[in-house]
Amino acid sequence: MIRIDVSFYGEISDLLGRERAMVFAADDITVGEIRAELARQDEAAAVLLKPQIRVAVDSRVVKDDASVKAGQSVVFFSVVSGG
Amino acid sequence: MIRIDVSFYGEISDLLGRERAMVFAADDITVGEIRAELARQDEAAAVLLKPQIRVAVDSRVVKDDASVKAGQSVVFFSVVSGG
Amino acid sequence: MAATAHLELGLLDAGQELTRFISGRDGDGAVVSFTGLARANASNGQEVSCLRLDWHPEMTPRSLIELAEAVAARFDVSDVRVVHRAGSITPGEVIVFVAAASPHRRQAFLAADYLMDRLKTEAMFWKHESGPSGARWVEPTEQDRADRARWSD
Amino acid sequence: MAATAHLELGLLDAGQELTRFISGRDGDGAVVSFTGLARANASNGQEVSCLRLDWHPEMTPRSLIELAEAVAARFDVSDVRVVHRAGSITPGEVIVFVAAASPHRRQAFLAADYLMDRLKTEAMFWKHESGPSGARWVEPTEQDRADRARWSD
Repeated sequence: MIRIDVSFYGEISDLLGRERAMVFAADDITVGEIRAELARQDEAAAVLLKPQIRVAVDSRVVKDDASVKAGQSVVFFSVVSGG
Repeated sequence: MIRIDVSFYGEISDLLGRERAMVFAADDITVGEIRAELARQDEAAAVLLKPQIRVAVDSRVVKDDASVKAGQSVVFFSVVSGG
Repeated sequence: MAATAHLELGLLDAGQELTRFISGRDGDGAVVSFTGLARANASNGQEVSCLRLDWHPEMTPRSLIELAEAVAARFDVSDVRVVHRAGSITPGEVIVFVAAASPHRRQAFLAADYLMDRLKTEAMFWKHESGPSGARWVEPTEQDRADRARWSD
Repeated sequence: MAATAHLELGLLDAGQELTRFISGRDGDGAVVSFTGLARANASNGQEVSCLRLDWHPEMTPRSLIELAEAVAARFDVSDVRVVHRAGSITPGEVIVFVAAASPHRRQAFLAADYLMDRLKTEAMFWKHESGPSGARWVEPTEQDRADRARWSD
């Protein structure tokens, strides 16, 4: 059992809030599995399946096959814009 | 007889000073005639014959055929550079 | 070659930033700055009463310094500075200040120009406008993407 | 569309100029500034202890406002400002400050860039450097002329 803190930034935070804790039976899962699990739990989280929603693990942007371990933080985020 | 104040800006002012008053017999002369007269009076003023030395009458840049009347000021100047 | 970045949660004083950036600088000659101001109207013309820039405590500051360093490495500049606001911003307030110093005028212009194009599309902020006619999230415009695409990377 | 120019015989405070220029500006979004600083070394590497900018009481101020107005007419900018020092200038001091404001970032960059290229070759100043190894008059460099030639007029 691992617990992972997932947070949401940008437009998706309107639908999903800022943060939620998730618990998984496995020791080691992928970012893609977290996306799928969120979409299963919460209809609004289907937005996470859009390709422009990127993800970071421990503040590093990664692809969906990146693994996540206990204690790591996962951030899903909408399109960024500075300046 | 007319009197014309001639001044010099930039590198040529090292050779010719800032200003000199000139007197001409005619009522109306050209800038080119002033250039020639200066070069005749003063060997150093031969520098004025170089094409990069421009001239203004009453602060407006003109060509050598521009006429100059009593009371007008003539400025000869070297290459400019701002910024 | 130096690059510094700062995430500012309070007000950003662009004049003071410029004063600090040029202070004691007698070897460079050229300093170009860009100041981005919050506008009272969105690109669709609607009135904006508040702009909010959401930010992530690690990713956002890191994105700023990484972009500043990329610019310092790419151009012949001696110093690059980025200061970026986060949080709630009122129209007329400064959102971002960038500056580049170089002995070469064109390099300073290019560095500031490139840095702004990258900040618009890559700085880790999430921009939200609200006003009397509603609220919306703001993404980089087509023009921002075209500006970014002018550069080879 | 506004264009203003000022010939400064004292010190030029670039930070204060930027603060004034952006004050109350909530419609533009983009302000680009260029600050030119007196360098401690000439382009040939020789130490410069004093830079002197000679100026003409009528032609010099007029050349500044004419250049500012030409820039304001050519680009999609709402405001253009030029402040230029004249007289004796010590290394590290500001020689020139220009700023352009626009709703469009690229137009503000282009306006400031073009204005500097024109000031370098057309502003009515005569520049004289002196230092321990002698004195010389300074003309626009080949690079300045090439920069000016990038524009169609």
